[in-house]
Amino acid sequence: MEHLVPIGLNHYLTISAFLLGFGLFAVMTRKNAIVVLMGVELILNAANINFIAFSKYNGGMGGIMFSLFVIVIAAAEAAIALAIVINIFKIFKSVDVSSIDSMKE
Amino acid sequence: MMNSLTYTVIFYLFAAITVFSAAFVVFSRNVIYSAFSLLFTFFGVAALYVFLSADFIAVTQVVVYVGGILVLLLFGVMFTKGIMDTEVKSDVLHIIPGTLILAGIIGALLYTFYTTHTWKPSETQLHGSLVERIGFETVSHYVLPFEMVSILLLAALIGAAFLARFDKPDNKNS
Amino acid sequence: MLSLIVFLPIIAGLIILAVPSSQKQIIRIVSLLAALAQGVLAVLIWRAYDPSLPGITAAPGGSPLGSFQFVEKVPWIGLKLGAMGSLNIEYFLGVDGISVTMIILTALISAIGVLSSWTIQKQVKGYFILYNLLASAMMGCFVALDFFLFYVFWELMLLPMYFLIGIWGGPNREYAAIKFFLYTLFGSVFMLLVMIGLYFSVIDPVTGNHTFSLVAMANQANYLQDAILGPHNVMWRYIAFAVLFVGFAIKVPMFPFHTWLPDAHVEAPTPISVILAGVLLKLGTYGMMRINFPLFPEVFHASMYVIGIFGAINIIYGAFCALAQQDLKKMVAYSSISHMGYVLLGLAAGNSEGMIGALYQMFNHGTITAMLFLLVGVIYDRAHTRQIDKFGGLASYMPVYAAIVTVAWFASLGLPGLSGFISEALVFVGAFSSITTRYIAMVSVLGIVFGAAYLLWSLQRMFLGKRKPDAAYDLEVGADGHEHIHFHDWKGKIDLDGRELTMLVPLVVITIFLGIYPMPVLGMITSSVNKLVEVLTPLAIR
Amino acid sequence: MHSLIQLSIVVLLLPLLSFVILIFFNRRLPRRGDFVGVGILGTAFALSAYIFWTVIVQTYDPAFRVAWDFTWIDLGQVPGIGPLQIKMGIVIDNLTAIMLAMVTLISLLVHLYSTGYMAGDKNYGRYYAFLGIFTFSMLGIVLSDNLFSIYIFWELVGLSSYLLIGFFFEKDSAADAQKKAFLANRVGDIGMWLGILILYSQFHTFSFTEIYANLAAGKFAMSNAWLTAAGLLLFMGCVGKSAQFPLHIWLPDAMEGPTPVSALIHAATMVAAGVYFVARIFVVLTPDALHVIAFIGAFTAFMAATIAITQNDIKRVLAYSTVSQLGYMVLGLGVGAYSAALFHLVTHAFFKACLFLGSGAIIHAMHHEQDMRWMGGLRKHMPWTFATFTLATLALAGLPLTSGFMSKDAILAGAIGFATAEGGGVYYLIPVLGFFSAMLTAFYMGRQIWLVFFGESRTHLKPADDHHSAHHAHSTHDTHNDDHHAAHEVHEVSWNMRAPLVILAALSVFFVYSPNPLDGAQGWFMKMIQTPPTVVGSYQSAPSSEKLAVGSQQSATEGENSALSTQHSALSEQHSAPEAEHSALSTQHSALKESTQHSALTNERQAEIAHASHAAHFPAIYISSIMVILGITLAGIVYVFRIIDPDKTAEAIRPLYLFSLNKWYWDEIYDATFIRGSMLISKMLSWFDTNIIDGIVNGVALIVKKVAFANNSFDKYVVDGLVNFTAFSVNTTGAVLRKLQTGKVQTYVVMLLAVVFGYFVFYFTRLIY
Repeated sequence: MEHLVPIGLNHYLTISAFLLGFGLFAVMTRKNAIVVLMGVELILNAANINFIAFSKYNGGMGGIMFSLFVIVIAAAEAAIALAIVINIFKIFKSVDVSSIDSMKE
Repeated sequence: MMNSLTYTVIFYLFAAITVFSAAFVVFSRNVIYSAFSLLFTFFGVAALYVFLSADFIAVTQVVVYVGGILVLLLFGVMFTKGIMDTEVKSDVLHIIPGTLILAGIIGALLYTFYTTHTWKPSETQLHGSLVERIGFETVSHYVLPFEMVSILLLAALIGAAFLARFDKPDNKNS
Repeated sequence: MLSLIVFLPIIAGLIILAVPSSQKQIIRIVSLLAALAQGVLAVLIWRAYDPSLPGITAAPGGSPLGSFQFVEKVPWIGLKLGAMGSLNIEYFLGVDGISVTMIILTALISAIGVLSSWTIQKQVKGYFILYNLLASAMMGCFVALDFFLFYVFWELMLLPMYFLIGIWGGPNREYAAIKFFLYTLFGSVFMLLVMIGLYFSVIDPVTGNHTFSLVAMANQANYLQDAILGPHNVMWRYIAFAVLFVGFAIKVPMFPFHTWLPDAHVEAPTPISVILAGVLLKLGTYGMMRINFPLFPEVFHASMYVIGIFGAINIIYGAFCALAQQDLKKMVAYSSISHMGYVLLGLAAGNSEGMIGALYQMFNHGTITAMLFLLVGVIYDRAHTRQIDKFGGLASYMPVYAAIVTVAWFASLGLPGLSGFISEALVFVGAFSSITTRYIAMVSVLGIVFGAAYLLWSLQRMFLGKRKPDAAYDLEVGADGHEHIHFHDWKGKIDLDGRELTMLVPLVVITIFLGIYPMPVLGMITSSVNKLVEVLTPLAIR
Repeated sequence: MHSLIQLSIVVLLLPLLSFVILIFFNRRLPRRGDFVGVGILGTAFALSAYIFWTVIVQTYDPAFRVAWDFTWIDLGQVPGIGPLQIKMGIVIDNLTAIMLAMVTLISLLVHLYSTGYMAGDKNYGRYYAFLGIFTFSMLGIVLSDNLFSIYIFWELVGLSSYLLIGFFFEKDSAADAQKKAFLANRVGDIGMWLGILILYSQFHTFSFTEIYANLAAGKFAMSNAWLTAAGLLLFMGCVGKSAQFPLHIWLPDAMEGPTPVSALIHAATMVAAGVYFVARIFVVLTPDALHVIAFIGAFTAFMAATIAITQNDIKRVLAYSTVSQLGYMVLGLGVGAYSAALFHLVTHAFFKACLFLGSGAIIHAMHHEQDMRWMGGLRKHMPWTFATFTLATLALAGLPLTSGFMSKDAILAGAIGFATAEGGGVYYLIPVLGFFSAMLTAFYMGRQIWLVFFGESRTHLKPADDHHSAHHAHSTHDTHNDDHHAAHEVHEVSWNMRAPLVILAALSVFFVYSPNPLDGAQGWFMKMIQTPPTVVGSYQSAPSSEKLAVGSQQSATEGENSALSTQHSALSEQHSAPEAEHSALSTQHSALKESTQHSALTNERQAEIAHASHAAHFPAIYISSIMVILGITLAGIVYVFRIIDPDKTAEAIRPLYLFSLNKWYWDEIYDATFIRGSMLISKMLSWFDTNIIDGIVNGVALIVKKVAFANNSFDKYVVDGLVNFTAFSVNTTGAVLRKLQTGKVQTYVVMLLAVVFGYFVFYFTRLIY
């Protein structure tokens, strides 16, 4: 197992890159608003991983604290976003994001 | 302290859980599956936090995400459609540009990370439990953001409750 | 006091704005009351005015305000312009002998104009609002002592005049109105440039800022040495004088710029003609006396000859053109040009007799020409034509009208005993006494003969002899066996009615009284004009 | 204020009062208010007579003079001059007193006469009003003490003349005549005005006294030519008003006015005002100016006389006779016979007024028939008129024992003396023309008397249509005319028309003026009115001391007596030694006389002329008597004895006859030159104004408009095209890009990320290369 690289910063960054990529993909491609929200959560988690990883290897508390706040805001965001999604559903009878295009032109 | 091999294996395990469950969240056509898959992702991430000495954050992650947000999302799914409704299966669009960008972004980021040789880990890395330090920081250095975030959260929750309210007789006529 | 007399008509205009347009009589009465109140104020000013104070103070060390009376001076617009300094505009009113004469004239003519407007039937409300605006602007021009304020009033005058001619005028009114408007605007644009140049050349001795105050500008000590219009910049001073002069000359109107006048008069309704000839033309020469000459005394002194020649051309050319006219109103319009030539000639003389004569001629021309236009309006109302050849023998049928016409015509041709004579005589006395304009005066005297010629000829053709075959009226034998005159669709009195007499008799009385005893007017203006002449005379000659 | 001044002010203002009352209230007064006019004039005459009595009879002093003035216009503290006032004032001297009495008397008589002549006219009241304002203005001229007020009243008499000539304004000929009169006078007036201006511009005063004092002191800064010009220009006023050549044309036409008006204005007073004015300014006239004046007078006298012999209208003959006699007066002034000229003025005023009023009586009696060819035989019907008319005719012709003889003779003597003193040659033309005119005068007056009063009535000879039309012309104002009894009911006029004739005729007899019927110089008139020494010519004066100049100026302005007067008289006697009598004449001790030595040469000239005139007195009497008798004889030969048939003679010298009958064609010449010329110029200038000046203005407007249109096209196709192109391209781009705006958030995210990815690519490409 000596050939294994010791777990370092790049591993965490790689994971976060994948999470970000998947999150973005979800936001871009999925029609269901709920799934889009899930993608957003993924992106936030990717960011959090980066914060904490850098904080760990840097030795400061900034990243930790920041991620804490990010989690709080993510909670708030989720609550608001869901409320909006429910409102959208009430108005358009659908949560299909692609069909909600009344701002076109 | 466990030995490095075990440590490494456990890390890869959790990393794989996180990445693959995230992939499943995205690629699954069924929203319910996605939601449950997301559960695994959150857990995986929480485990990674533990590896990063951020035990308090990991706990918070589990409590907030899994206990709060994910449940919220599931409620959202259920409020909008029936669980097993076929329409719940979400369609995709922009599949080709989405895939290209997915690959491109991930590739570009990884390329950047691995071609960057200037990561120099600090001599004083964080070790052990940070709960005490977080408490300290929260009420000293970060007291103002903390208070603001709590107010924000309160406001957001009230706002969300207001927005999501059913049956607004005042607005019906307008 | 001065603010009140200036803004009284505007207040009346605002009141009229609130009156429904169907209440024509109320609108007219409000206007008349405003005009009469203005007249009362003018008389009060005249009585309270101290004729011994000259007005302009040119001598260094004099009061920086000059000895103007009824002065009102408050800062009006003060703009900070960064590197350009600041823009200091004042609301600065005051009168001296020159303007107090014109105030009285303006108040008089405005009141008579309102009476004359009684017959206007078309859009009465709009008419009187514009009329009152015009009256305010004219009055403001005569009392403003800040160049910027003067300019504002000057331009303000243009707008109502344009509409009054363009809406209530004769068949070709749009053309005349546009011509009037463009011509005058052309002049005032240059005035604006000179005004700005002057602003940056003059320093208020009290505050040390640039100023628009005409009193400060009239004192050559207040000019910055190296400014654009400072004493060293001779060429620019000449150009500025010429440009300003043209601006005012258009209003006079002076010879090559006079063609708007006959058109405007022919098209304008009677009261507007009265205002135009009675007051507006005076603004040109008033501007010269108030602004053009005292601000550039040395240029004035160098160009007296040229001004005199233009004056002479105006006199003789106007008289000849009047001789050829078939339209009575056009003839009177050209006679105005001729008479304003006397004013120019008197100004060009540059001495006290000439300048006093010029100013007095301005006043007299105001009253006499107003009378002439009113009389033209009287016959036009009845016969609907002004062609001189369409009348004849009117003296037998309209004796009162004929009598007043005779007085007015003779006043216009300068008969002694009527006011026009004294001013013309003083102008000639001045012009002849000045070596510069002596020969010009000798030529201009011919204007007296030709003036008599066209006036007497028109008098003969219209009033003497018998009815012409193609006359604009019929004769019918009345119950008493005498012949009476009959105009086609005219229901009113054949001879002058009460309203027309009310307009005309005061003017006749003024004309005769001032012809016999001119001192009530001359007494007010002498000290101011003497001071002006002193300012205008270069030190070397003084 | 002297009591005479107060009286004269009252006299001056009374006629004005009459005017004001009558012009406003004539229709409300009984008899249209004619009694107001007559009564007021009567009062004025009584006061004038009192003044005359006081000045001429009681005082009997050639140097009598009282003056008074007041500030009329105060021009304040004029820069360069100091306080400047224009004053008005009154001066009373002998001349004024005589003129005052003469004007008010004739005016009164005319007022009285008009109650008969004008009775029944529809504008009867207005007529008296106009007479009032005329009398007022005329008195104003007489009383003025300065040039400015003379000019004012000068124009006012012009106005009243205008109003009265055109009294029957419904006739076109009257309307034409009044305009012509006013304009001709105006031409003269502008000359006069320029003359006044020349003097004013030097001294800044209008007062006679001050101007003369300044002139005498040599303060006239301009050249001598200007002074001559000033004199001639002032004389132009006289040319206009006194109908001298070349402005004489208006006077005959002025006979369109009512005949009493012709008597008052156009024979006796107003036209004489010109002569009076020249007499007032006599002292400023240079010898050159006087020569011109003399020649103009002589030529006018001759020309008018030649015209008068062929005229048929009774009033026109008298009008040309007036012009001729005025020519005599002007001639008299020109040759320096100052008092003779003024004497003639007064005598002429009376007998010519008598003649006009007489002709008025005839016209009235003949029911407005004015053509002498259709008169005749009136002697029997109108004895009073005949007697007075004949007496006045004799005075006009200048037969001995009449006033006209004395005055005309004095002028002619002066003319001979002048010619002698100037050294003969061309100057003899003046007395020759004078004498010839005297003969012509006798001839045409003889003709007139004969045609009107002798022989048989020729009314029936008149062509019917002519008769009718002439009659019709007057029907508008004559209410009691009647066609039927025009011929045979001619009778004497009533007393109110007869009395003036008698009074005036009485005043045409010699003893009123002089005890010696042959020599007017012995009469009171010539004693009271004496030639004032001229004040011009100081430029020629011998180098006299400054002190004298200053002293003379002071004394001149102060008044009569002067400490220097003895010295002066000594000096003056020195240079006018040859004839003591005439030196006394030329060095009168009025205010101006102190300056004699400054105008030494001119006064010497005056003295010389006076001396020569005195010597020529008896030759003049003989020659003129001979000429007059010749003229009367000729008239007798032609018209009484019919030895020469006038018609055949006229045929024989037809061009000359026509030349005279058509008044030397002056009207036609003026019409062709000045009037048509003016009209042509005015038409041209009017055309110029509408087409060139206004054309330029409109052209500029048109050019601006064209430019505007061109600019508009540019704007439309280029500038606006650019704008539109921009808009178009934006539109197109927008249409393309609009497709991108799907409204789908995810599409935007895709794009966003594509760009981010693009940036990555770009960044790394940069990094690699």
